[in-house]
Amino acid sequence: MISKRTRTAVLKELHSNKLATVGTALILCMLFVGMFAPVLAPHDPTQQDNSQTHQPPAFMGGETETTRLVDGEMQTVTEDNSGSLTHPLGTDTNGRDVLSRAIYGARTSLLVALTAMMASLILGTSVGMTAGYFGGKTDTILMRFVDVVLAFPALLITLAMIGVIGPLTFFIPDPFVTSGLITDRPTHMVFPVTITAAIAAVIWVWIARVARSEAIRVKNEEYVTAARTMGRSNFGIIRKHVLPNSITPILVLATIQVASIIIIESSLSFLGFAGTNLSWGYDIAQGRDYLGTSWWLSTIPGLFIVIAVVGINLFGDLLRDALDPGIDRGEV
Amino acid sequence: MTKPIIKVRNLKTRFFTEMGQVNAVDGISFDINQGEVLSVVGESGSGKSVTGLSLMDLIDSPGQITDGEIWFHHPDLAAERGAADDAVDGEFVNLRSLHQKARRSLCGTELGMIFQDPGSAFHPALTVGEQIGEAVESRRRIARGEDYDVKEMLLDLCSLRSSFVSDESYDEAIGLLEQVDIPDPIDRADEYPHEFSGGMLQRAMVAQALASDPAVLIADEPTTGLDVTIQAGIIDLLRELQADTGMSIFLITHNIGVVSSIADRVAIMYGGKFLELGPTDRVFEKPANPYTEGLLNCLPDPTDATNIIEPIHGNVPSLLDHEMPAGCSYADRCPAVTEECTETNPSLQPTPETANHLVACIHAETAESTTTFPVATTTPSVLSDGGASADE
Amino acid sequence: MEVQVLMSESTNSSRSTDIPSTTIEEIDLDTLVRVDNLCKYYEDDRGLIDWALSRDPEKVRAVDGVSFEIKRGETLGVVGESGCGKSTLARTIMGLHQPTEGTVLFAGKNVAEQVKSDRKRFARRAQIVFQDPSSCLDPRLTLREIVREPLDIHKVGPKPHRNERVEELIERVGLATDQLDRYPSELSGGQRQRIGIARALALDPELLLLDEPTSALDVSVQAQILNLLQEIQEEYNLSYLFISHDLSVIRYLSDRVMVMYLGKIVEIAPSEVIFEEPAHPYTEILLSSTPSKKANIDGKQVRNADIPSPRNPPRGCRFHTRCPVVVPPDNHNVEFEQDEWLAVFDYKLRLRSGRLDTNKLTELVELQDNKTENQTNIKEVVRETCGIPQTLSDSTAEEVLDDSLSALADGDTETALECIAVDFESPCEKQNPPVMHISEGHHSACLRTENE
Amino acid sequence: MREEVQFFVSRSLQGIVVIWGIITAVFMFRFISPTNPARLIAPDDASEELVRAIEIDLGLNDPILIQYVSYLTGVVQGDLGFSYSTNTPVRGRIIQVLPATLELAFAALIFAVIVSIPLGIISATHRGTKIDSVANLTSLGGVSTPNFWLAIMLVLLISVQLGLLPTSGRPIGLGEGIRMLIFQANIGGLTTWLSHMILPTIALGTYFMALLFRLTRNGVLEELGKEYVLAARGKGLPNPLIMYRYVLRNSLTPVVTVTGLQLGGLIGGSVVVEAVFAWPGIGRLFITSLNLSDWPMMQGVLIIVGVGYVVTNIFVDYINSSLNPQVELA
Repeated sequence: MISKRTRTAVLKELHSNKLATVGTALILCMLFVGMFAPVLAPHDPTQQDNSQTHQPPAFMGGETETTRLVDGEMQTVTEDNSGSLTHPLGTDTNGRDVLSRAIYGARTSLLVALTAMMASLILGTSVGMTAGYFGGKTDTILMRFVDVVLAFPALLITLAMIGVIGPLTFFIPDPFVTSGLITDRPTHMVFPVTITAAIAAVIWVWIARVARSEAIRVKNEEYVTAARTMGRSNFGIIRKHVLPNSITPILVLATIQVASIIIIESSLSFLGFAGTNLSWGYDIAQGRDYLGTSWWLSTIPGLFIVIAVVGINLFGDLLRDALDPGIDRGEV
Repeated sequence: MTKPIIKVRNLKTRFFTEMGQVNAVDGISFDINQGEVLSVVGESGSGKSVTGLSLMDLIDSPGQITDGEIWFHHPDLAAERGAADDAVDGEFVNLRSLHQKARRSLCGTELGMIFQDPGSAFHPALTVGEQIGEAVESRRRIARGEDYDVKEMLLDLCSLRSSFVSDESYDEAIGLLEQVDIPDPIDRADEYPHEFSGGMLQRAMVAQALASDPAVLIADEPTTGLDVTIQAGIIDLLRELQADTGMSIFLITHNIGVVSSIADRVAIMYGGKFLELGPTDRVFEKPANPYTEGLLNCLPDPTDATNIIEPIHGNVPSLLDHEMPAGCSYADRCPAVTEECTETNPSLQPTPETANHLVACIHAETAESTTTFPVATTTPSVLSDGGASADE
Repeated sequence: MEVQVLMSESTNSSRSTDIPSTTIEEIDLDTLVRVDNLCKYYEDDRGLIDWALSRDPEKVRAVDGVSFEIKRGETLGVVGESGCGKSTLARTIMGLHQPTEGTVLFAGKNVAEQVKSDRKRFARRAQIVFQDPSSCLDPRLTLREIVREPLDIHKVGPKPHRNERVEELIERVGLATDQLDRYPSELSGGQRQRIGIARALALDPELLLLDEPTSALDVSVQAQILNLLQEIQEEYNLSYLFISHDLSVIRYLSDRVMVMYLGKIVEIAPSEVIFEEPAHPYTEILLSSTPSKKANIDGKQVRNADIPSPRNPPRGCRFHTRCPVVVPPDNHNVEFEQDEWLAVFDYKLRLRSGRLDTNKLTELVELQDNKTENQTNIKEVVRETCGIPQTLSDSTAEEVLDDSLSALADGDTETALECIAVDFESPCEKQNPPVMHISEGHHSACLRTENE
Repeated sequence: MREEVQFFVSRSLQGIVVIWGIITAVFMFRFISPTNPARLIAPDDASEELVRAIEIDLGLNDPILIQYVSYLTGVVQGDLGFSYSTNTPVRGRIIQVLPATLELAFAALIFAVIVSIPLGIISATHRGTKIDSVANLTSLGGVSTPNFWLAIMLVLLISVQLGLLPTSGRPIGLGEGIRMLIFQANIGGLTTWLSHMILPTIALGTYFMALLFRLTRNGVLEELGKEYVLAARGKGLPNPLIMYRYVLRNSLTPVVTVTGLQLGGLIGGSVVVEAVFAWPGIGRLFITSLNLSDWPMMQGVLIIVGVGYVVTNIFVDYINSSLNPQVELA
């Protein structure tokens, strides 16, 4: 599917555009972090340690004075409040390592985003192609359905679907732990099925819309007519001509939608519908109550989200610029 | 006696694209005389449209006019600036050394342009009458010396009803539509471009160009894409208008038939250069450049059943700087090519028989001449400047 | 209705002409394609509101009752302006559209049925070359894949054989085989058109439909393609249906020429005849409007620069709204000089299309600085806009016209139209001109032809 | 005029089809959800018989078609049913909380439009300059920041650290604020309202602003390359006029479209933002109902939002077609 030309175009764009390089690097980083989370995380993200609560990040230093109950009476105590390298990004209320949790959060986000994306890509492309290529009544019916889904804000409809399905999760054994390479890490990855399904149920519609308009554009090209005069079947035409010529904008959109999925996923877990507590949104929600004292609890997972989404958006821009259909059709 | 209205000397327009530098116009020199139709013929990618846009100063980034002079006959402006000014030469003003604002104001008043595709040269969301009215209005405002700046624009923005176009200008626009033979101009003025047929829209385009009451009308492929019966109408219209107003027409086209119906003189353009320039009949009857000859031989003739066409082999050359040959740009397709052709770049020289028939080919017989384009001026400094650069 | 008229006319005249009738037995072996009373109407989709108001969708009569045939090995040129239905005709012959009415017989068999039952087999007999070289090749495929596509679809021989055949074809159309792995975007327009031709030739068809194959090309390249087409026609014994709007190109390639206007054939004749002795005024105008390096455009021109829409074509002869020689009324009440008649006829057409009514007239009067908008003034303005002289040479006609103008000035457009409905009616308006036989293989559909 | 009537009639017909689809979908949600509303309504220690009785009372044992028809007729008559948790009419509750969300959404919309469009134009006309790159980077950040996190960060910086604005809540509505101003000449109501509005507006509007900025910039850039802009320069029109009459008009088409489409997104986004700022709007109502499995309430919210979306879109199409006469009405 990826031709030599596409590859050279992407490489060329990568070469000439610094931001695109940053985006690609960020995406690769995120994939790497997500994949090797158990190896990279310094601690077990679920391990609680009550002696190590609210540790600040390593770059914080100094002492603070707090008033607390000591031996039954209120006293002002000077505490050492400098961060340590054991917990580079500090610890939360339960003494869990923030960095490890952020790394595992990346894993959850990726898992949800990629699965939901694949599902909506397949569904959206097939529906869109069918509607666009055949037109007529098929088109009208399918597109009215799409209109109905579009009429709801994505977040509301995913929430409603969570209400319908209930929180389903699926446990996947972690290959690093099962193989015995790593110990002291959670043995299973939690895959939030409901969230993924609900998100896919919304996102595919956008894909379908683009796929449809692309199919309509391509089917009016003369090479499609030519293929028909040669006796190619409709299915053959879609497979050989329509799909390859409309896949670029679909892929670009899909890339950018991965960013929206990550945001939706984190919003859902922020609201408490995550299905797993190893998620950025969940951590942000947990840290909210300690904004005055431990600001890093909400800030750090959020930064992770922003960095990931910036990376994906930059990568999407790169794809769009490199695979611009205008260049593709031989226009200078 | 014919007097020039525009004298172009060694004009070079370049585009700086990702693929490299494109020499769209590569050092051309010519005069447009008062009241004549000068036509530039060339195949696609020969740089003829860019020539027109360069005259109008409508070259946008990544393009740029890099060299050359465009002398425009404008006694008033010349007098205003005084003879000492570098940009003034007798009654001529060098458009390239004018300030941008002064340059722009000439576009609405002295120079008019017809674009190739009227469908995309009209704004789809404004009525045709309004758009022509705008041209009329802006000419009037320039004549009155009025300025339209951001303040006026903000006032316009705030009151949706106020309009740039005054009623008189709008009425004049209707009159212009009538002048170009659009039936029911009152109704049509109120319609949007997409409600017009191609031919009608091209007429409206002509009306819009006439709104500035131009001394020179630059027509970029005015009949391309039109049906023949409609094309004939447009050519007739241009002929009539030219006879009525005495304006000069700079006609850019690829259609040799159109040229022979309307043009007084013709320039053959190829690879960003003029290969031949002369009276239309003369050039078509006795072409001096092999390219002109080849081009004429490519044309099937509807009036002759026995004619045989002889194609020119190969393709139109690229205008990319690094792909352009050192010598004649036609050398690789030319049947009469010699080694010398690939080395020397020919310049336009008069043919022995007719002085105003010029050809750029080292094999063509040419009369001895040092400066092909003498700039008839009083200031000798400009003469040497303009004359020398034309020969480069 | 109109269709039936034409059908009966064509069968009536079939004794004297060789316009084909609908019987299949008559087909001789020389005839490759036979088109009988072909009609193709497009319908706009009916929206919800149309459905709610049970409105009928508008029909576009792209091709309206066309009959002709193509002999083996000959080139039939089809010429006409935009909207005349020439591309629709080609696509209907190719079986890409179902005809609304009429049939296309390819070697005696109905194309619509052939395509339905076995598209592939028909594809081996007829192929098409398109106009737009930038859209006719799939930008994602290499040239090799493009030219091999028909061979792959039809599974012609084993793979290595197909590749050999591709190379053969590429060389035949004048390209080098080392270009085979390039993409269409890397080629010039002329080279792409050559690839289009190679692809069409791959299945060894008998008929090639050429839909404006050179109109997007430069003259020097156009000449190359025209010569290539001529060469391969001889070599492969092909029949061409060559569509173009350019008469000079048509003349260069065609044996016979068919001129179309708004979905109908106006004239069909051998090439020399069309160009030397055109019978139909439209053909004459086309010829005189085509500029060439030798002849200037001069002579006859259309009255009206707008081509009517095929959505709502004029009644009678479709060319009457633009024809410079519209037949004057034949009711003997009035007599006209041709110039006057055309002006009056224009007035009538304008009146009918609703482009003259009191509001507009008042504006018109104002625009001409005649502040007093009385009746005479309005009348004068109308006369001036339509180019009618102050008095017509025929007094009866003048009376009728004056009545109509007075009614118009009073604001009664309907009466104004009624006044002139009968006396100023051209036969061209009411009568669909029959196809007339002029000489061997020369037919024209114009009332003037009949009169001569 | 006739065209306009035709346009609205035909679009309303289409809209009705979509709204019918929305109602059906919403009905299906409730129907397939596993929770039994009767158990929700009944006290925790209710007997099976009581639950049965409630089920019958609610019509839950009727055939699905009858339930569907009765729900549909109810909705058509403006009756959205009774809340399972409070047993009060859904419609009243929604009307009660709707202004809070609408105020927030419109404030965010206005904020986004006012900032993004001028910025987009400036950025496009100064392409490649510092202003352009800064604006571009900011918009990249804007589209990449989840609004709930932005909300928390705003609270952290402005409310907690600087103590400038209140952290949460909506003590007073706009209507009441105005009433106080008019009848009691007390501007305090409005300032309180404003101080509580600022942070949620920024949090909700930023993403949208960044999106509109990108659209405006791209649109203007695209228009600047059109031949009619060249032609306008060729006929000597002054630059500001070209910008305003030629460039801006068409480049606003996608902006208007997306504004319409994203109104739904704003309502969706308000779900989270309302959660952060304890804003008593539709979003909070929805979450509360979701936690309680209060389906009639959720259905009501979904229908209101869906209908709002459909109606907005009809108007967006109308605005677009009047901006651009090529897009024919009907």
